[in-house]
Amino acid sequence: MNDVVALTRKDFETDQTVRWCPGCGDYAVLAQIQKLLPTLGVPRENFAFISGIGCSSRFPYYMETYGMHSIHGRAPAIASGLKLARPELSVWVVTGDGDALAIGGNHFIHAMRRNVDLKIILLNNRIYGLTKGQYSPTSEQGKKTKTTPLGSIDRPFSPVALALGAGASFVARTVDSDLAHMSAVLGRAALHKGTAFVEILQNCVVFNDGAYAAITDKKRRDDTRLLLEHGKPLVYGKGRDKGIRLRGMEPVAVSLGEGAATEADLVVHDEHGAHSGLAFFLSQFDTPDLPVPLGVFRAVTAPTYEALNTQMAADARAAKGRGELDRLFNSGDTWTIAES
Amino acid sequence: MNDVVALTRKDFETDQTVRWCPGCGDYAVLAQIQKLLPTLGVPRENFAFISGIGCSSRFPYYMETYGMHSIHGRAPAIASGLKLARPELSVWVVTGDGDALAIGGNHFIHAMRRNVDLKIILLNNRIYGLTKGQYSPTSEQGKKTKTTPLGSIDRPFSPVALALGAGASFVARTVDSDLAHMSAVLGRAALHKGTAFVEILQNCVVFNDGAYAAITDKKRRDDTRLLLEHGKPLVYGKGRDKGIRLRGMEPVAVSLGEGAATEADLVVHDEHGAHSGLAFFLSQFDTPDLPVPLGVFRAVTAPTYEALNTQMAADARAAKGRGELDRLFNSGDTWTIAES
Amino acid sequence: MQEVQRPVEELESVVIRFAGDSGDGMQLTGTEFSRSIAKAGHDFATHPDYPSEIRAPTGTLFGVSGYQIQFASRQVFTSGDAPDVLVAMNPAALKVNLPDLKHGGTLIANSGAFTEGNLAKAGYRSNPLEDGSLGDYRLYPVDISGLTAFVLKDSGLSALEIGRCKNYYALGLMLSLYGRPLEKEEEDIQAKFARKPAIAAGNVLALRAGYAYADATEMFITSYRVRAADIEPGTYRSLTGNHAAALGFVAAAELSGVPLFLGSYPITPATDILHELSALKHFNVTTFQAEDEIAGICSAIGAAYGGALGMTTTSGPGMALKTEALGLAVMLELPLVITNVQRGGPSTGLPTKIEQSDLLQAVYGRNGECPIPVIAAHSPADCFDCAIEAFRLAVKYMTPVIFLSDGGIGNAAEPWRIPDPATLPRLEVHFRTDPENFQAYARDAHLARPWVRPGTPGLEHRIGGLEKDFLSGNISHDPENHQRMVEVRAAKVAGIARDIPPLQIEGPDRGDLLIVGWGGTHGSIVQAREKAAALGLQVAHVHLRHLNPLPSDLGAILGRYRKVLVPELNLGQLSRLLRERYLLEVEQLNKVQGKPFKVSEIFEAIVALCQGEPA
Amino acid sequence: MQEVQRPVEELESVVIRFAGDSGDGMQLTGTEFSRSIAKAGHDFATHPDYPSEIRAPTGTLFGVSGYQIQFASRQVFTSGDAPDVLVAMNPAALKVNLPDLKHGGTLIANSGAFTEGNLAKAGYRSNPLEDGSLGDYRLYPVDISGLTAFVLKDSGLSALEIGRCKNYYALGLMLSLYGRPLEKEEEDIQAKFARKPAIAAGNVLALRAGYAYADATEMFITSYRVRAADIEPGTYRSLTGNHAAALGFVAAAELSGVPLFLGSYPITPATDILHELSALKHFNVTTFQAEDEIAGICSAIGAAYGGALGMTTTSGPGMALKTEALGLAVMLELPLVITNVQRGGPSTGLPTKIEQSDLLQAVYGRNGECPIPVIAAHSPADCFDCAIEAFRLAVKYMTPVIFLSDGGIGNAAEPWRIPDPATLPRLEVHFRTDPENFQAYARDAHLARPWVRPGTPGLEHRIGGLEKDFLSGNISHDPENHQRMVEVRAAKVAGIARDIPPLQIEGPDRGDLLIVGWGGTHGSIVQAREKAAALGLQVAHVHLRHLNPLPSDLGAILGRYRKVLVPELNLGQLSRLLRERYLLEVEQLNKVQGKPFKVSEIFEAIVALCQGEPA
Ligand SMILES: Cc1ncc(C[n+]2csc(CCOP(=O)(O)OP(=O)(O)O)c2C)c(N)n1
Ligand SMILES: Cc1ncc(C[n+]2csc(CCOP(=O)(O)OP(=O)(O)O)c2C)c(N)n1
Ligand code: SF4
Ligand code: SF4
Ligand SMILES: [Mg+2]
Ligand SMILES: [Mg+2]
Repeated sequence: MNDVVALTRKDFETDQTVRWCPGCGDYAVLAQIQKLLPTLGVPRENFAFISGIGCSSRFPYYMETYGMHSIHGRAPAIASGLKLARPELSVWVVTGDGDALAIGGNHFIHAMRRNVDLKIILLNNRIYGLTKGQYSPTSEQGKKTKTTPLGSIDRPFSPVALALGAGASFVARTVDSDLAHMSAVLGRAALHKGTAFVEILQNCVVFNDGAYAAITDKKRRDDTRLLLEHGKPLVYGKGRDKGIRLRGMEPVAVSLGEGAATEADLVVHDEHGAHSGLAFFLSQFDTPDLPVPLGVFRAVTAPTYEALNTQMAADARAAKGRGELDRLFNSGDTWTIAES
Repeated sequence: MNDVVALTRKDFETDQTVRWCPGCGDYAVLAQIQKLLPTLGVPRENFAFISGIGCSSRFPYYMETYGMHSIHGRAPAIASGLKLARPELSVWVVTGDGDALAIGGNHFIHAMRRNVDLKIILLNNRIYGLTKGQYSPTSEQGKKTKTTPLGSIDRPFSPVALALGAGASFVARTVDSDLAHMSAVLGRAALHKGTAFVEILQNCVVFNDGAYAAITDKKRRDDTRLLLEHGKPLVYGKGRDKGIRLRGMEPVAVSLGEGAATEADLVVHDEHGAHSGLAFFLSQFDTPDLPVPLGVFRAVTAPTYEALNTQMAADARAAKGRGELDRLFNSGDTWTIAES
Repeated sequence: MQEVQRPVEELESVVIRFAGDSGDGMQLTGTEFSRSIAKAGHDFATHPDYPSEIRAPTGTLFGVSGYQIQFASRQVFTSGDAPDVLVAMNPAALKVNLPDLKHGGTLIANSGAFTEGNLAKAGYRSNPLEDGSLGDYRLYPVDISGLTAFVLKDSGLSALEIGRCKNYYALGLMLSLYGRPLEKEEEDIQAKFARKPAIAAGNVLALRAGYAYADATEMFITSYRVRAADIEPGTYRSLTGNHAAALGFVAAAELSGVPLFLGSYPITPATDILHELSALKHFNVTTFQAEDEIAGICSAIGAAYGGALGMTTTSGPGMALKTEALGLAVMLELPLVITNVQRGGPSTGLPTKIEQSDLLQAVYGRNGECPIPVIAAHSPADCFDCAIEAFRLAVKYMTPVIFLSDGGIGNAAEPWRIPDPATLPRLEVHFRTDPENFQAYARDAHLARPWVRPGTPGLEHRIGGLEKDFLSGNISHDPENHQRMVEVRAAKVAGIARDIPPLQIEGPDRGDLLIVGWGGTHGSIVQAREKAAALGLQVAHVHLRHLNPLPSDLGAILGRYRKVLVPELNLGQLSRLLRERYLLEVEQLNKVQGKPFKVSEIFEAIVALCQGEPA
Repeated sequence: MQEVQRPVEELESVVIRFAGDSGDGMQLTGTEFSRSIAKAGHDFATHPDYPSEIRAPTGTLFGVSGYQIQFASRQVFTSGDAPDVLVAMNPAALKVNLPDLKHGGTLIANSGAFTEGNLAKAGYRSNPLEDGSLGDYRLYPVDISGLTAFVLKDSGLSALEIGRCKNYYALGLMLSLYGRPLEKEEEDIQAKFARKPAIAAGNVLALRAGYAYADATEMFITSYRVRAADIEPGTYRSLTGNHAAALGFVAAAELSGVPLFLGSYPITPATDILHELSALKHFNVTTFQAEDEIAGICSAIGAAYGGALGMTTTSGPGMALKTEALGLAVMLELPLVITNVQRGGPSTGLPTKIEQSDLLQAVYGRNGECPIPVIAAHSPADCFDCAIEAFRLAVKYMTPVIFLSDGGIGNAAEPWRIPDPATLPRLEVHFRTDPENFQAYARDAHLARPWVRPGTPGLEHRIGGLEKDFLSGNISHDPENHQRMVEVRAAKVAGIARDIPPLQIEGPDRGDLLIVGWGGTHGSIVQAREKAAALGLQVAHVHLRHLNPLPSDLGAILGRYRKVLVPELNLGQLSRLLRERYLLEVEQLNKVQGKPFKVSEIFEAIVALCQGEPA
């Protein structure tokens, strides 16, 4: 029944009709994850998908695994409890920019801090889709939506920067329209031991169509996005003719070639730095001045929360022996009243 | 009655007996702020102090200003509403590491993101004081407390890093035992237009005494802390004989002098960088490898949330004229039923 | 276009339901139709019913969206039970809605959409338009898709755009069927699509085509007219409950001269209030989309402390999240209005469906002895009055007030008689400025404490969530003081009973049966009662706006009837409050199906209780 | 040290209160004294009363900390009303506690602390120990500070450390006064301060000095003995309610063989449960200190979904924050225990004071029709049984269960008769593993759905907060299905009434008066009733453990008495539930002062209702 090898994408599809709008970026993510899981060598019954509320959070209904469509913003907390109770499970959180960063912001940053081994996939469409189009914490300033008819005055979060600020051990970004890139990044996340955060730039065709045109549009994208490669200098551009160098601690886009800068002058990407300064530095890049980095910003190994928890329990048993009710009840300061 | 010039520290003391433990670091902060306010040229009645719950959050009771001792973790949200409704007030939030970063984490990061003109003073004693000593999100890993008799397995937040990750426009750190430094930093925060976040390393004599010994101990501190100065290289040490230079994007502590590095090799502090990379880089420093930076990490000017809000309303009125009920009621698609 | 000459059937009232794919624009068609109908001087009530998915896949059963309207020559209280006319834009719409259509009712089906694929998606083996299975209805198959495409083939519009025009074709059919002129509708289209002239032109063509088709063809043997209702003279507009509430809140701000502050987090079906107020920044209105519901209410508390009319809007799960902050507001004794547009529960429940199951939560759902006044609106237009009433109580008694609406009222539209602002109640607000022996918790005759704006010299003071001294408001752990404060907070809210107008009794002021209702069930109860009264049954109706405290005259009224019937869209929450308060047995009529009561359901209950068959 | 020879007065029971600065270690002295007393075979009950400040400035009135203990030769139910003996370590302690001391009671005052400064801080103009104002009491001024300092002058301890020893001097006095041996106490000191031998030595010296002083001096004319109570034979230990609850939860895990998961956020007075369980990692226990109360309950829900005994602990404001997640747990139908150690409300209220005002919130405080079973403990030791009962219901009925305790029960200690684990009820837990026609919401005889552990092959399924199909658990918007689900969730909880043992009636099974109590008021009610019964009054008492649903036999019992008295530390919340359910007039006795009932308060109410003065 759980002959892992035999699993295929089909095994992860449910009988529930998918209820996203035609053309929604969520479909691509669903497809990639359904393709990825069979390759992980994990029995299907050991996967659990936990979500909050939102279009993106309907995800679990479409995965033939264990799953919970919980309440708005709380998926990381529920998933943390599940993973602590059942370390052997592969626990995934699928969330949205409102679910994870508006109402769920606190659980999000604490998950990053603790490093529970969760895969947190954020479908960032920079809008509240399910509630029909209000701006979100990732919407750009000035955005006109139903709740901001005169344009939003909020400054957006960079989900990547926030995750790094909270101490995340794995942070990556990809985009719904680049299937190859998405599956590579998701694969990396799946293999990471600890909280793996992946921001997926996702297009909401109904309420925020074209939000990512600048970096998805085939014509422009080579000049507007920076594909991160560990150990490689930060090079981009159609003819790989542009790069990023430092001025003081500030990033500057330079063109490469004769009389101009050379690759040797450029900042070299390092996913594993002792400090997360470089990753954060990258998280600040945005168009038009700088290209939008895609790929793995940071990936460092740190003990997972549930591993430390299990170890602690083991040590306690080693020290005190497996607890026994009788001894527990009779510990402390007791006295006996004899038959009289 | 509000002859501002005449105000003195005494004017800001209340008749309520201060109920912190003798020796608590909170006293020093109270004293510094009571000294600072009279110098700001703001009428006393225009100050409002909002807090959550915790020892630190008892602060407003001791300030003869308007004040609210609200509920646990929600002070930034309440203060944001107050400041939006009354932009002319000087609104301060006094909070603790549990209040701001555990239960209040979401409001904390969103305050940073929006840049409402609030002064957020976090008294970080790395413990839950009021509830008698449980570890907090800033407690070091391995800490033994009432809820972690076997040592905590949580990785701590760096409040400074978290604030930067959330996009803060002003971020600083000081310590309760250095009055001069504290008042200088608080003064800077008071003058900043926008959310000003100040982390004050505060000693809890009862439940976490000596948490900051490494950087407060007169003998050691010159070698364990780095006093940030805008435009100056990162120099520290008893004889100002140590400094920080870059290896790739990683910080390295080097000693200065003949045959060694010179100040020219060192990273130069810049509070106003276009990107917050440098400030974040600094936020990652900690003993023993690196000195703990104190002072202003970042201070950039950005329009405040309430200013944008006021402007938006003004524009709306300019465009549509001051709203009138009669016109509003009769707008849209109306029809009249005549007397029959 | 001149009016048609065809045999005309006069009707007292008609119920029409437009049903199609959520993409088909049925909500728009319905709204447009009601506006046109309203202008003919009819009273009407509507009920939109849409899926919780944004855009469910086309043609599927769960993607069906409906819009029902009842209009009549008399006052209309509900969108009606079974429709007389059903417009079905595709097989799924037919499948889902046919069961409701009146026996022998009129069925207009977009035959063009009855393709193999769509029939399959709807689970039809054969085409019902052809297999005779619809024999019981007046079936009018019209290839709306095809005909629309035909007239627009040279319009330069894309196939997709043309598809979107077909709802105007359907609208044209119906306007013709009910003899409404086209001109106004055409203007509206021009206005609505001003920025997209091509689309505008297309829609107008489709509209005319539909209208002409109905005229030209012999398909409608008769055309229907509904005599104008004799409605109170005045200027009217069509409003949903959420829109009416928004207008009421702005009115409260203008009437009190105090700025309005809304701190809110979007949630169905409450979000429209936030949408409406966000567009009114040229009034003294600030809207703040908070990071969550807790920040929503907390920012409003901060604004109220600053001297604004603080308010928050939410529903179901969002209301649950505000519980702790509600307690703080009670302790701070600041004015605050919390609007809960109820939806199906528990938990996430049925977000787009109608329910009244948050009443007990509103009255009892907090830690500690934590009294809060609760009022509820009974119709879309009533939301306007309730919004003002909520703030009247909030500022007069310095207390948070919970205003209960529901998804039905909130989204449904009815004609609103536009009031003259001068005739609206003034809201008296007095900010304390005198430092002379000021005590933050000294109380006036209504047991309200003073409202002080920070910035007022000499009145600096601190308040908080810990129990506080009866006068100064400083922290107090004194046992007797706590007892006193708990009692005075309770007494303050209980005292509001003296401030509630006498209850209006519809029907005999004593007799066999009293129906006690609250909230959105009003319309169904009124119609059911009238129907029963017409049969000579001794049945009366009181509808409660104030649920905490209960009106002081309610007890006496209850005593004057042999039986008491309490219809609610929950398991009997008002019933519990009445039993507890009056130690009185009540007959419950409960329905928890995400749908409003049918008039017939209440009528049958009345008849049964009056132990007599209709004469 | 040989026992003293002095006239001995035999007493039935004694109430002693130790009072001093929060820094003086009165809680410790009290606890130590109770342990010593317990070993003499007395029954006892204690009541710690400390300020909410961590360490208020010394000598101030709000810094006073007290610890009261009653011990007796009969069963003890409360810490007693007015103390017979008051030990006052400074003027502030005297000022705060004297009003409670029995007229003619014994007053031992640390005269050394009655300095000008301390007298001033306490607001004394003259020294009460000298101005004769204490004439009504048996006053024993002892310079505890001075004498302790004297014996320890060469101990090498600092002045501060010496000051901390004086509570042991006071303890010595009392042990001598009640003729308890010193040896065991000395061992305890050695153990407690093992790491600080100097301190240990100092405390032992102080203890002996105090003991010797009381023996040697003539100050105590007589010494008091209390005969051993005839308590059920067995091995006992002293437990607070929070500690007992923690043991009960661990027991539930062991008895069911299912791991325990506690997700919690610290809050007074519930935190001790988290503290206790955090130290039991060698059992099958995981404790998770969450970032807030919402994460606390949500992590527990996640663990329960994973197949653990999920639980969360909290109080007042924390309970409010869990409201939304409670709704989810009801929809998911997973076992979960929510412990609310109630405190003074509303809002932050009085965190360290006693109140019972969260009952209606527990029963009604959620959006939608959201039924949750509610039980309450009536004494510290009873918390052990309730913890097990809560999980018994949770796993048997697949439902969240709210367990109400309160700050009084939680912090007070009483002797607990240690049970033999073998005699405890087994908790039957069955995890579904069979894929054969599995339906996630198919129900058993108790209407419980199957509990499935993720990781079970072939049972993969999705659950969530949206309304779901009656069998499959898939999302369903079907109207009838919603009605059915709402009703079955209600029926499941209501059905628990069949699973509640018959109520125990103390006193006549019919008569003039029935007292219906719940929670921590048990002790006071029992004593008051016994007192009244002794006077021949026809008064009985039932104490409810199950508050939702109410026991099925309660209705009949209520009917057998002329009047019903409901004493509560709130404004009458159980009274409301009883009125609503049984349409029955009840007499309320309400107190909201952050303090437990005095036996006399209830006794007087009984007498008044039985319309007769004590014979
Ligand atoms: C407690 C609560 N508050 C609010 C809502 C309403 N709501 C549902 S989803 C959502 C936001 C969804 O945005 P996002 O997380 O970005 O998901 P998307 O739909 O864009 O994929 C909101 C506000 C809710 N269901 N529950
Ligand atoms: C909703 C809620 N949860 C929990 C508590 C209990 N509580 C009060 S203060 C506090 C933490 C205080 O820690 P911190 O913010 O660091 O303040 P400190 O006392 O250390 O200054 C907690 C858990 C509460 N009062 N309200
Ligand atoms: S609304 Fe946007 S995010 Fe939601 S399903 Fe439709 S396209 Fe996708
Ligand atoms: S407990 Fe710690 S933080 Fe709180 S007042 Fe005492 S010393 Fe200060
Ligand atoms: Mg989104
Ligand atoms: Mg702290």
